[in-house]
Amino acid sequence: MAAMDDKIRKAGRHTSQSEGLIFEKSAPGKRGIELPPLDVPAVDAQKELGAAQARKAVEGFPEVSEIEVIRHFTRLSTWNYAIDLGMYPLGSCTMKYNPRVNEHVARLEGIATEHPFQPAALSQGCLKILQTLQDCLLEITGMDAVTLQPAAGAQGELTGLLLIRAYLESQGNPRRKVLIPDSAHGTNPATAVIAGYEVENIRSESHGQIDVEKLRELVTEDVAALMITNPSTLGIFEERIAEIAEILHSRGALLYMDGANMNALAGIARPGEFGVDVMHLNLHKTFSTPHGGGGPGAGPVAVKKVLEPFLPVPVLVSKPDGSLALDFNRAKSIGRVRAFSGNFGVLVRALAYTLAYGPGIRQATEDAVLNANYIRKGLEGAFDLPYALPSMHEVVFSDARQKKNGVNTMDIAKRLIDYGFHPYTTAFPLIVPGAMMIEPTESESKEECDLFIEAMRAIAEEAATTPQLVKTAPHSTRVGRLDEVTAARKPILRWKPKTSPEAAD
Amino acid sequence: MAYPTTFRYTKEHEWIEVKGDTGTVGITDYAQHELGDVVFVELPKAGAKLKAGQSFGTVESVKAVSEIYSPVSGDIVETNGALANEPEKINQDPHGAAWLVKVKLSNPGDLASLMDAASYEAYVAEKQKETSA
Amino acid sequence: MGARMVNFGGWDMPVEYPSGGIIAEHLAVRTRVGLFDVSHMGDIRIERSGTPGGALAAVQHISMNDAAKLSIGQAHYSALLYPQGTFVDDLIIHRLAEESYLLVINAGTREKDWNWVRDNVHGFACAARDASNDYTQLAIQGPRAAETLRKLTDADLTPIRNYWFTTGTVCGLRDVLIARTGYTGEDGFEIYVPSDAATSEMVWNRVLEAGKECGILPCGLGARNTLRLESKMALYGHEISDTINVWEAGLDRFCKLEKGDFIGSAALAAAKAAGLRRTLVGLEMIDRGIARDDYKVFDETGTEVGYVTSGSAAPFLKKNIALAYVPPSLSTVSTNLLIEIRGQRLRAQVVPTPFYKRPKK
Amino acid sequence: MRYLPKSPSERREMLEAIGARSIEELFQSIPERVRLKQPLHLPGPLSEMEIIDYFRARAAENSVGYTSFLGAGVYNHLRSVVTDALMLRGEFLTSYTPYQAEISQGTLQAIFEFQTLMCQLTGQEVANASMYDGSTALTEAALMAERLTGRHRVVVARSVHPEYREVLATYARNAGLQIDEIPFAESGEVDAAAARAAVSAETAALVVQSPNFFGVLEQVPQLAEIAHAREALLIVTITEAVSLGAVRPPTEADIVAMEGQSFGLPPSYGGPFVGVIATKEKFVRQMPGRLAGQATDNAGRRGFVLTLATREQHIRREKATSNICTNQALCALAATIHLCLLGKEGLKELAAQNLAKARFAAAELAKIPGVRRAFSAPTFNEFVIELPRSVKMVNAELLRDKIIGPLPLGPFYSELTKRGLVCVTETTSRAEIERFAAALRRALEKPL
Repeated sequence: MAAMDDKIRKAGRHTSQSEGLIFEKSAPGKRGIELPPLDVPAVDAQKELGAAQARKAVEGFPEVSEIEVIRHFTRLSTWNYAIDLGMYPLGSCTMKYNPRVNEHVARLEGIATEHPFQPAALSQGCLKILQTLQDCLLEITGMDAVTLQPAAGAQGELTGLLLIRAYLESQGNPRRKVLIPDSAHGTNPATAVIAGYEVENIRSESHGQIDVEKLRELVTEDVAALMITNPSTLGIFEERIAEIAEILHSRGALLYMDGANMNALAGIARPGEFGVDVMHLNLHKTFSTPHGGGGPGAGPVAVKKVLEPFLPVPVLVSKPDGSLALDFNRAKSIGRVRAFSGNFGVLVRALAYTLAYGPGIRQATEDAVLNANYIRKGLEGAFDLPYALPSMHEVVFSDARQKKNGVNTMDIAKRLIDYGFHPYTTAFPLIVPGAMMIEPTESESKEECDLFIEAMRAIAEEAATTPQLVKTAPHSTRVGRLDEVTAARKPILRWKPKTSPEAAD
Repeated sequence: MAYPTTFRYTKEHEWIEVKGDTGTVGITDYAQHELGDVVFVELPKAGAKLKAGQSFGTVESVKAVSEIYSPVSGDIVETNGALANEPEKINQDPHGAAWLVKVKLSNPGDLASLMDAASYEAYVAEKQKETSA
Repeated sequence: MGARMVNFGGWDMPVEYPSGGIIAEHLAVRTRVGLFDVSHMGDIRIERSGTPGGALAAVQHISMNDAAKLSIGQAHYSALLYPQGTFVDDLIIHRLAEESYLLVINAGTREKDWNWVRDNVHGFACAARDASNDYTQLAIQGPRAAETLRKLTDADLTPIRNYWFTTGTVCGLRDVLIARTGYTGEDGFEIYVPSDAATSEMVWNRVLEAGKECGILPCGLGARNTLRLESKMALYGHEISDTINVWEAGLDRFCKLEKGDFIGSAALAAAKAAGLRRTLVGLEMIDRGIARDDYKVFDETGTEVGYVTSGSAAPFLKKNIALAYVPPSLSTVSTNLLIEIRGQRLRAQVVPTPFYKRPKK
Repeated sequence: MRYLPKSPSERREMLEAIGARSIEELFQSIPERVRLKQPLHLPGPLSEMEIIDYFRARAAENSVGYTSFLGAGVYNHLRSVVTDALMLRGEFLTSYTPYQAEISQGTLQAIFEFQTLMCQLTGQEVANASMYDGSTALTEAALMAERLTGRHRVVVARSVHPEYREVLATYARNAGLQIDEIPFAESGEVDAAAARAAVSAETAALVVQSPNFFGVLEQVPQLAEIAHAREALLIVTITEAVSLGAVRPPTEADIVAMEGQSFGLPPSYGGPFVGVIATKEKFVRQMPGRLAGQATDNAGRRGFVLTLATREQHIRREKATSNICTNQALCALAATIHLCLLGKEGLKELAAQNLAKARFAAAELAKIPGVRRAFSAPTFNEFVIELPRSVKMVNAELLRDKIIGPLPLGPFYSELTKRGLVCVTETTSRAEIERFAAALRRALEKPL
């Protein structure tokens, strides 16, 4: 138990001001932006576009002043939890500190202002940024080539599988199946299907590792690839990874790695060196670009030499004169997965992050793994640990003990909110019933880890003595648990004005 | 809730009650219990063809989607429109008001492979053991 | 016995004995053994009359724990509830035989409890009677309680697990009920001997005699209260009352809604859905001062948020502790609160409870 | 390292607590031979100042100081400093997807407001919480139409943004979706006759863009009639969302797939942007992407949650409507803030200024000998001009005057050599337009 000093601990309460919808503040004649006066002759839209095409007004749009907009969104912001407020131990999401300098440089004149169709001669700065980031990602992953185009991890996955399909087609047979472990992220199977593959699940063996013997049976001429996450979603490194790659390659299949957990490997080991053929990275995880409440992200895909010809267009090339350019004519390319040059703004932030660390990125990885193991140690005894193998950057407990008192992982997660923390990832991976997946990342101090451990232990105590207190949590937030059932049965997905927009036209 | 003896049951937890050449199909009390609060039901239009053992729709709860498999082959003669606005009926009265479709059987032989109430109850009991274990 | 007496529920009860004083008595129970005269406790017998199962059905109807789970020779903690899910009283229910139960209730609420039980078992195939006058109840509590009692009985105490009981000869008295129960958070026994003054005084003295080399002390209500507080055991009129429900009191684990309807169950199910309005937390004073019953509790912003139900210096923990009702939003461990003590707002902090846990052997 | 909150002694303490002798011990599950022996060869470490200097240097190698007339799906519009100030609040910037509703109400309510604004804007009934960008939104819309109709062909107008069509093609190839392209008419609009001929009983959707890639407004009601005649859906994609301040919304469309970059997001060399899918209520369960919905808590207070989640990958896994995981919440927030600032009148005025400036520019350029408008139908803030010689060569000349000229259409449409797409927004001043016209005149007067 904590020393009985009066040291300020984490705030339990989330106080905030009330605030309605912006539409409810609207009054005719108010506005928050004024335009400079028109310096050319005004035109009559009715005449220019024709009565059929001209729009009279956008009904139901708010009319508010600048200060009202500032207050509205500032108040809304205070209803959010954030990394800037405290530990955000969401397993497999890698919620690490988002350096502010990244935001600054992404907004620079000459960076934010550039148009993707401007001539290459006037884009050398942008292209150098892309080139440098590519080089860094290749050095970190040990792969041979990379595309920065995919807009997010899930799109990176799709790109990766399309590359595999294109490569296998060029070998004569795209094959039918993709193998996916039962511990995989939900995006994996969804992606495989969209890439035109059938999904076959492969069970983990008792220690949570891929069952290599089973794999040996499953890999046939029909199997295009195995999609793995390494370290797995249990936070455990696949110790027989080289052997796994070996089995696939011996049957002409490829090894795809979901790079979601790269935060456990950067500077320690390189997927390119343990048999991975294709992998995607989540720049919004390992490379610290902000999640922003759910995006934007970026999901670069790194590949081995044999897959390079199939990369999406355009690809970055250097001209004889040493300048950089985009090459759009690539006969074997799978085509585009996104317009323009990917989420450039996100790529800029990722590069700023990488430059800040340089080779020191290893220290970040070490601290991430140190934190995860420290928390694991601190919670052993209080919670059930279903898989005992060494943890890397995250640790997965289960609610098995608390279930006896009717308290499940979601209840404990919600109670964490009262202790001033964001919940960990609940009920994932699926192979752990009542999973509690904790990833502290390197951004947490020892003190923050200690407070978290203390909170979790206190909740374990409460689950045993006053379960009802835990099951009805959170008690400290603006709103309590919301009625998701009614929300889904009778969805209200928008505010409605008195007159519908159609009526105005 | 008791499992009507006039019904036949599938391993995927659908029930069917046959009168003449038409069968009424629904999901069992066990199924609705496993799903939790049902929020949406997706059913084919009347006239659609069903094949025994194949999925013909989905039932959604807040956090789960589950396929509905047809116990028999045949043509759908009627679907339960009321469920569109009141999916909760599936939780309230799975063996009655919340029937899903009525099917004109093309192969009454299909029924032979289905469980009767007693064996289904035993089957469910097994399942519950697994989950509690 | 020359003890300092107070009137407790119509009984003259010792608060402390000259030989010790509350602190010494408290420490004796935590480290050695203490003897309590708790003859004031009330006893109710419920037995089958007529159709089988009548007694169990009656007990199930009037109490919140699941008596169907009780084996013969086993007891459990439970409570009698009003229809609104609040407390008539808490109690210990012993299953004496196939269809025979002994309900041990508080002195202060003895008459109320008895009337309430009588009225509510009406209509069940059972016979209930107030057996309070049949027994004198003595509690021998502490790590060396077994050692002390062993000298006075032929019953084998070792196999008796916590909240189980047996009968045996004690001090030559046959068929004495020996229960491994107590109200101190320590290991110990409560024995039920014939209630005539002579017998109870004889047993009292024999136990003190037998306990001498274990360092036994006679203990009064004062120590009984500090001991139960350190172990977060509820006391009627403090942590539980007719205005506090089971969830608020944090007695969830003794309340078995799943066993079927009983008095108060419907209201409790509803309360569960409605969510908690207040919850019982353990407090440790940061500033110097002792919180007492009904003192006001404030949050850091100075808003009144709740009240203290029991408070005291904890002799064994050597801290000033209290139990208090506060909103769930202020229940997290290490939340800072203020308690108004004689016009002064002193700082306290939420700590895990029970404050004291018996060291595992 | 400044981002890492641990002292060496704290690291030692923690290792001791774990019972590990060294940090290496924590990595022992990684086979020795795949563990890196030497440090990575990476540039850095750089201090904050060095990082800023590095990117300033890169910025200087770009187009700073040039006046651009490029649009084509990425537009340079006014942005308020207010938007950035709010976006940079850590509570928005550094929060995760709002799965834990109780501590994500800020993001959730903002999304709900975004969905509302998108509905009002597009004249549709429901809109999602955003997609990656316009091109992926269009692709997802087509796949959605495939699911809704059970048909496997889409008819796509060639006047839809070429890169959007490339993205659609990439996805379609494996989704078993066949694409039939239809030409544009003299006017620059979709060739209605061709459309009528192409749309069949196998067609899932007719896909058009308005204003289209040439800036030309399509006649949505007529195209809807053509699609609906064969029970196909009409998908309208919009790359220049500001147009909706002046142009009638595509209410007849069944699905609108829009790019929202024009609302407060910088061009940023192509991203991140914010895609939108808006549609009819009856289609909502086949709509991909996240959705915020209104709900109440046990005390009856209004709150918001992510709803209809069963459509998404983390529940359906291989049966999901899409594999999309992230949306572009922060970009959607920027758009929401921007539109709240503009408001009803501001958006209308903004659109009117774009229209007026584009008209003025078109007129100025038309005065130059040999320069003519390529298409006759009404346009918004983009229009195609035809030049007497290669646009590429002309642009090279314009660069000397620090002007980035029209986008050459030749590379996208072999039949449209010597044609260039001009974009003029409220940010382009009259003086810049006149400078452009003068420079173009000089460039064309130059003998070849």
